[in-house]
Amino acid sequence: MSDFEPRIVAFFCNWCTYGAADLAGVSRLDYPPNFRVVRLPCTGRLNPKYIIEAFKRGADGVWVSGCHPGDCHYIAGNYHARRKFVLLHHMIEAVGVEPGRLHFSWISSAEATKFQEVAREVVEKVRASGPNQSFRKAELDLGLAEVA
Amino acid sequence: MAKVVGAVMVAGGGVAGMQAALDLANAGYYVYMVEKSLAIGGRMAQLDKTFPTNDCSMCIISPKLVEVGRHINVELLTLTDILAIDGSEGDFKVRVRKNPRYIDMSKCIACGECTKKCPVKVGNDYNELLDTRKAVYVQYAQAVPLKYGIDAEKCLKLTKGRCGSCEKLCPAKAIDYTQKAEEAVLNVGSVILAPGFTPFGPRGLETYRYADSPGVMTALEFERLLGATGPTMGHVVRTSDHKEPKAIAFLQCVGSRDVNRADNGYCSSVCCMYAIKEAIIAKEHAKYDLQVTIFYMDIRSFGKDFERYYEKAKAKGIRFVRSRIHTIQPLADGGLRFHYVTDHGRSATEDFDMAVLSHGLTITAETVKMARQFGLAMDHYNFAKTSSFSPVALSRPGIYACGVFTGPKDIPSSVMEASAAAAAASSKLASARGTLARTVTVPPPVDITGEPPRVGVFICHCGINIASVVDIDKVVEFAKTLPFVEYASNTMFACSQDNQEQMVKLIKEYRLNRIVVSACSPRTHEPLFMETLAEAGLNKYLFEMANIRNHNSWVHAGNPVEATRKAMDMTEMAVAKAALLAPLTENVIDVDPTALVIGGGVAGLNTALALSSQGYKSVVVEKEGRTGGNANRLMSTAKDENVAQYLAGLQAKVEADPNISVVLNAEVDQVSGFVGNFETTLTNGDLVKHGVTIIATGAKEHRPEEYLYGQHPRVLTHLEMDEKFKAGDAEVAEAGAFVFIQCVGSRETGRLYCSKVCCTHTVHSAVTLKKKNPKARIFVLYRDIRTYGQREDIYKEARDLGVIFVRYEPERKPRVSQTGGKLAVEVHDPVSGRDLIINPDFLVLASAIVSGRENALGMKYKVPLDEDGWFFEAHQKLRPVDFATDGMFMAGLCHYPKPLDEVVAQAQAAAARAVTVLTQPKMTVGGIVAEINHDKCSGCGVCAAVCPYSAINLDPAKAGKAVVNEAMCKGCGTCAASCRSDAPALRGFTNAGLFAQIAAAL
Amino acid sequence: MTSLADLNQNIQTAARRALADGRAEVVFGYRQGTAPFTAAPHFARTPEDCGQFVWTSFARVNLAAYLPKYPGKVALIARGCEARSAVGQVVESQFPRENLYVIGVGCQGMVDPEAVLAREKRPIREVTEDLTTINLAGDGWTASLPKAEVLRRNCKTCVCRTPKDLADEMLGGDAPPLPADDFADLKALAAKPPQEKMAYFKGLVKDCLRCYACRQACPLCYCPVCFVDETRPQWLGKSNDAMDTFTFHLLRAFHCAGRCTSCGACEAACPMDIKLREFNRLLEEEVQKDWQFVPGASWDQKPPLTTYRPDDEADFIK
Amino acid sequence: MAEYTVKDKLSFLKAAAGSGRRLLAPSSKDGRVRLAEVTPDRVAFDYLNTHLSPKDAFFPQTEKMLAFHKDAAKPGAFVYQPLGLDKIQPTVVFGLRPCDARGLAVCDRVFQNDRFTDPYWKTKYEGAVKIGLACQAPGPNCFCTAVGGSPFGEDGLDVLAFTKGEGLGLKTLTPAGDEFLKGLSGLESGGAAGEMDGLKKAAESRLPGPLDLAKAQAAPVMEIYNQPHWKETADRCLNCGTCTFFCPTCHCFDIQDEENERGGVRMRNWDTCMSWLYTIHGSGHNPRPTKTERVRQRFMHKLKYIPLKQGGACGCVGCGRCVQHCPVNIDIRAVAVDMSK
Repeated sequence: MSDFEPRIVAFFCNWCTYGAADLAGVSRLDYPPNFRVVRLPCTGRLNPKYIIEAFKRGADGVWVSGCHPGDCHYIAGNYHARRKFVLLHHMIEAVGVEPGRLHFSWISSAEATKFQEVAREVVEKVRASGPNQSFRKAELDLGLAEVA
Repeated sequence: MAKVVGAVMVAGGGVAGMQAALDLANAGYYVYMVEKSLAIGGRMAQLDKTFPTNDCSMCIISPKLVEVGRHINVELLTLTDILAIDGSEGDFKVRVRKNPRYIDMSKCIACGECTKKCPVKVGNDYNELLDTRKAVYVQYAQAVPLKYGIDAEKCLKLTKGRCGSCEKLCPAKAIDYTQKAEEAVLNVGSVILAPGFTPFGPRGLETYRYADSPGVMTALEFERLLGATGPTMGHVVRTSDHKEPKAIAFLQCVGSRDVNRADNGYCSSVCCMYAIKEAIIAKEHAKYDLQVTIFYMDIRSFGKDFERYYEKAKAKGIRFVRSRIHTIQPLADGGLRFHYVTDHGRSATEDFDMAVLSHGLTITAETVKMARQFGLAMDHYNFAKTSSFSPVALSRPGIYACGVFTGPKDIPSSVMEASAAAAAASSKLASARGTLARTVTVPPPVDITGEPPRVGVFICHCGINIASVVDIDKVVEFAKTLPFVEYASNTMFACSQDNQEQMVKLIKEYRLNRIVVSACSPRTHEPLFMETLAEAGLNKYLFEMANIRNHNSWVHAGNPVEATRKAMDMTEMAVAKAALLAPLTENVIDVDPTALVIGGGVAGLNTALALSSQGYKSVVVEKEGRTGGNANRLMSTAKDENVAQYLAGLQAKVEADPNISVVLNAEVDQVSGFVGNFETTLTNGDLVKHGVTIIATGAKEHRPEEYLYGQHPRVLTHLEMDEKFKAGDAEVAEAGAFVFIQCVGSRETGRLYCSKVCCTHTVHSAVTLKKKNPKARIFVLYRDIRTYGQREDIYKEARDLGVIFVRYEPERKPRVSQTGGKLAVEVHDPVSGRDLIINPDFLVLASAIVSGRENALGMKYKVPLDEDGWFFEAHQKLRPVDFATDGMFMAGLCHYPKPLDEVVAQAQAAAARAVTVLTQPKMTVGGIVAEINHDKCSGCGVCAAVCPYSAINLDPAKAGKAVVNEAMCKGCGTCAASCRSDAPALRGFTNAGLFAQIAAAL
Repeated sequence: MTSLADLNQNIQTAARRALADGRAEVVFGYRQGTAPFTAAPHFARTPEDCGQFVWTSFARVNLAAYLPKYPGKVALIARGCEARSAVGQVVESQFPRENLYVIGVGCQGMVDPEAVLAREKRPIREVTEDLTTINLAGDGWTASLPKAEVLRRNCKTCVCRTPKDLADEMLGGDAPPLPADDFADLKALAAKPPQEKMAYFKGLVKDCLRCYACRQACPLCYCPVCFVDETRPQWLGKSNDAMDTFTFHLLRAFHCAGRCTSCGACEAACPMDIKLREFNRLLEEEVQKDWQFVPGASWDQKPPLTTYRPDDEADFIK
Repeated sequence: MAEYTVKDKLSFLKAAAGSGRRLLAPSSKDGRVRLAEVTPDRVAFDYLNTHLSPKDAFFPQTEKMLAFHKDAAKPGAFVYQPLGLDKIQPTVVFGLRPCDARGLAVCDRVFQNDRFTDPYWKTKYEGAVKIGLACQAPGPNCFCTAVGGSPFGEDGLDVLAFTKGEGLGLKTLTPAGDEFLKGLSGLESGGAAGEMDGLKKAAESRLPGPLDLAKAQAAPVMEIYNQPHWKETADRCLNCGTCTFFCPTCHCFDIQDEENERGGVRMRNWDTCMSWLYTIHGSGHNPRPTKTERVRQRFMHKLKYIPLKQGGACGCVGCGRCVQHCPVNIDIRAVAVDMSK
């Protein structure tokens, strides 16, 4: 497991966390390269099914991050998102997805260091959870082995 | 006026200046925004959080910075000084000097390579000198314009002819040591000055030991310490020894309310609140139980939601001590020993690890010099002089002001004034509106219906910023293998002018219909590329970016293999989404150039007049039989200006104005429509068609239920007392003793807010009475005196005149009784510890201002009220007159209690904001907005319920299914994420596109 | 109430009255089924039709599921759960309150056929009931069971056995209240290692046929197009793949969160007897804990995912 | 054809299992009886019928038909490869109830006929020896006799067995049945047919008489199609599709591809005419837009179209599963009565 490099899908809102990631770049704050960012206008746009889809497709972890409550560029998008996150987070862990796989954070566009810290923490926690084997769809069997 | 120029100069790029510039530019005027420093943003860019919402300051101004930076009708002149203002209103000639930046702005890509080898370290003023920057630097990370500059005084090359390392390192060849200052003349119709403030420097106040004790810092320094981009990244430590403090003390009124040591008699208005904010944030940042004490004279939490914030701070364990510290004694361990006298007159000693000086706001010497030179009248504190009735007009016609220049104030007040200044500054320029403003024309986009995606991919080297880490060729080759990619290539600087031209050519040559650029951040560069697409005849929304610089090469420099792989993935994700992008249409809707103003008080009338000066008609609906509202009952302003005369003049102007029709004895009955096209039926049956709505329904004076009010004829409210004054009441003139009780109905359970005006009203009345009858004995029973800003002067005057102020605790309110018609007021004086009994001839109750609770009106226009019944603005800091719903604005007391000058300012501000809508004969709507697929919609209403902009309705004509009003949708996508059946789709961020990105990410 | 016959009589009378008064053009209730353990939803439009109404413990659906977009005025002979679900339909604009007349009936709970079959192994040819017992008959034998012993699981923790607060008219006596679901089993499960939890929940749905009877029976699932039937993009496979099946159940439960009235129609309709409500209960517990919300408790409530409080707690968010 | 008796069920099953064929038989798991590959000792006898119909043994809920992947040699091209057909093993199915066997025969005429042949079905169905187990104690929801069947029916079976004390009576019905039993040891010839007749009569007497479908079957399609009762039935139908999933003659499927970046798999999954999605066209038009059309389709198919297409064979075999499982008690017998009114 030591050479296991987790694959993580991150969903960031455009106005805060995406900006924090931009700023982390400007400030050259390095962090592990294990996640790929899907940019959303707002965490309010995050349909819970995207999180499940990422896991289904084999993501080892998912990270969702947006504006702090009260800072939403769209007034209340993240408040509505937060309610969804509460349920989804609870459900995902209750059905036995390891607690280290799904992460949420509020990171403002000024918090580049927080971004770096959370990025590192997310990657390490997902790494510690190991490869996602149980909460994903099995690889399609294309019968390729038989051809070869 | 002979000549009218349709341009305005706004001096000062802080939040006030920016707001004024945007309002003017959006109203059809050309704006020169003149900023002395490298970048706009001003003081607000330095703040970590803002009170009372604890919003991240940078997060909320950042969009404003970008908007100013990109606005086609705002010309940003940074590093520019104003030398002279000649001419007169309508036709000023402003002479300016543009100082050299030594960096070619058109070439700088803000990669920061130049700073790497710069040997010069300079105190970083952005961080209040708590750390250092280089001689070549960017003012702050999110600066606009995001261009580096060279500090000419510190640069070795410019001062000594040595070094030159930045020129060697710059990949864009942007360094130019030969730049010279240039003078220019700007021809403008009016001028808005927003020079801002400098915080009071406490070095001279030996008591506080700021100069020699590292544990003592100013509040702005502390703010930077709290900032995520500050010297310690938000970690609260004593800078001298990096120890985490156990106990911090805030000292209020440093350089404010102090004529003995600082010569600043005024209250700086914001320090109580920012101290509370910093105290709360410091406690949040500390991972331990940080003890915070605030030493204060009066807590002045007079703004909207401030009182709750104060109470919240108390609940969080922040200690408030009413005392002014007389001595601070540094201790050997770096700590500080405070000596002070308690509220009860006892001496006390207490140790702290750090002290934060809540220093006031002052006008810089430079501003003073400028004001004198431009012939502007100033008050004795060097604030620019204004009248309560035209609060943003300065003494020289055609020159206006906003922000702290006219007096200490917080951000929302500054923003409000900025919009007011925009309205006032353009009031004489209406005839030239649109004459200098520019518009963009792009070729009509080609129709790509039915064409399979043909994606063009451009991978940017960004000089060496990306290419030194990412194997660009490999990414290009990989991109070529991706589905639908017809063309892929690399480019040295994707954003450079020549590459833009090249892209246009390639789009046409390869008939590309989707473009992906893998380069830097879409937050900064997407608009640029979208314009390029438009120039190439492609719908600008057929564009996607992969941020392989900020999110990749800059943060994975040590891991080129993974960085290259990540760049490939990111490009694949962008291509996957791009292939599914559809051209988005923007539609135009007509705007009815009429305003409906609800409420005919001072706010409503001023809004209507300001709109009229811009040539727009308004209908003012007043439910009473006369206009004027509460002002009908007021005597005079704090500046002793006669309200009745003013009101009569105002009413006459409105009467004479052909653009304004006033409908009396009527209210709003039914409402339909939305921004640009409202239809409102009044209770008198009139149908008003209007493009914008301004709610100015005012507020009411609370009817007290205590202190024998209503039971004794000489227990009066402020307004009742004013009426007696106005009538020249003989009993008042003869009376020998008055008691004023403050906070009657305010700042208590159920009405947990300060009514803002009552303290000033009381001291003003007291002064008036004392002046008329110096022998009159006047007692003011108060909790905190809140004569903010320059109003502090009349508080001092009242005390000088012998008015006696007795503080009471809310737990021990004064008791009022009568014996045979004689009033007796009994109050406990906490200072002397004794009970006083006063027999006044009149008892005046500083009764709260209460909301009219216009819930029904709010429902009709789909705008919210807060829990105290005040209309709820779109954003407490930056959009204080706007509702979240487009085309809806507010002014006056319906927003929150405020004095007349602020009412007038807000009214003018509402007009300025409204003009930004009315000025557009057609409004562009659409783009990234939601749309509803009616085959999937069940009409359950979840989308409508979650929409923050009330942009979704369930339409009975469509079987109760949801419809999106494109004019109101802002594209957040909360509807799309909340619908169980995916009926709403957010254009540009569709499920298909996002699923494709997720798939490509893995 | 002395007998089931009386109750049936009262239901029929109330139904006729609702039609006669013009409060309803149709009355929703149940009539006797054609096979053991069955009951048929019955929609009466005439006084004669009303004569077939009975009280049954074998209702497998929730009559509120028929309300969305149903034309005309409806009287609903409603158990507590059905009344609560009707509230949900009204709150979610699926049916206008003014067209709805709720005839509430105190309910002792529905009978779980599986529970009966677990107790009585002999082939059962006929099932009848009275107020508190069910009577079984087979080849040459008869037996009785108290209903309370063979209740459906959701009925054992019903919080609205007597829908007095929601009904426009009440029939039958009050059914004694029961202790609410304490989620003790879920709490115990939550303490288990992730693998065990996953095995439990995946095990629940291993036999799922993806027939979606649960969805069809659910009064909340009125979407014109369900997410599993999405085609653009079709992100959920249609096969019996375990993760696709699991995803269906997770998301369906998510969509019911803060709306589910625990009527149990999903489980009753499931031909594979899957304990579907385990998924719903996970979120029901959370909705109660975090937002103190009880779906269908009042006509003007806002479902928790349509609103928020600025100080909503979410400690897990960094 | 031949008749046999065996004294001991288990030894018969052991012999069958040792025949080189895979043994599929009813067995109990989690309290439910299902047709599954089992060891002889786990075969159940005390069941009314399997919970699900046996069709999934020949027509599974999900059938992977073929795979395709990118051709490494030729960009843009794909290589196709059939999946599974070669893995199908010869099978002996024991314990089919006569109603279900008759249902499989209905399906067989759909999957193999003069117009086309489905290789997946054909290989499995024809590769299986189907041994029925007669119903000596029919259940409360059974009505095979009402639709032309019998608890001792022989349609679709190679062998019919009945319980005879601890043993079985067996009657071969096809050459395949003959051949299979011939190869087994421990069978005694004769001793079944006579007893069977008596048992058959006794069992049939406990079942309902025939439904009068004559009028419905004689009437023109459109007359039945336009009958008013459809809407009434559909009113309470939830379109849950349970009836179709449990029906031994329902055979509709949906072909889907699942893909990844390398290739994909084509599979067919059970589908249901109760679903709105089932008939939706690419254009968005849906010829069966409401429940009424869908409910009508199902019953017309069972009771009118199948008889028309399959020479009078009823599309309902009276297994009673839909009656038992329908959550709203839509009883096909009642619908049949409505259609014949």
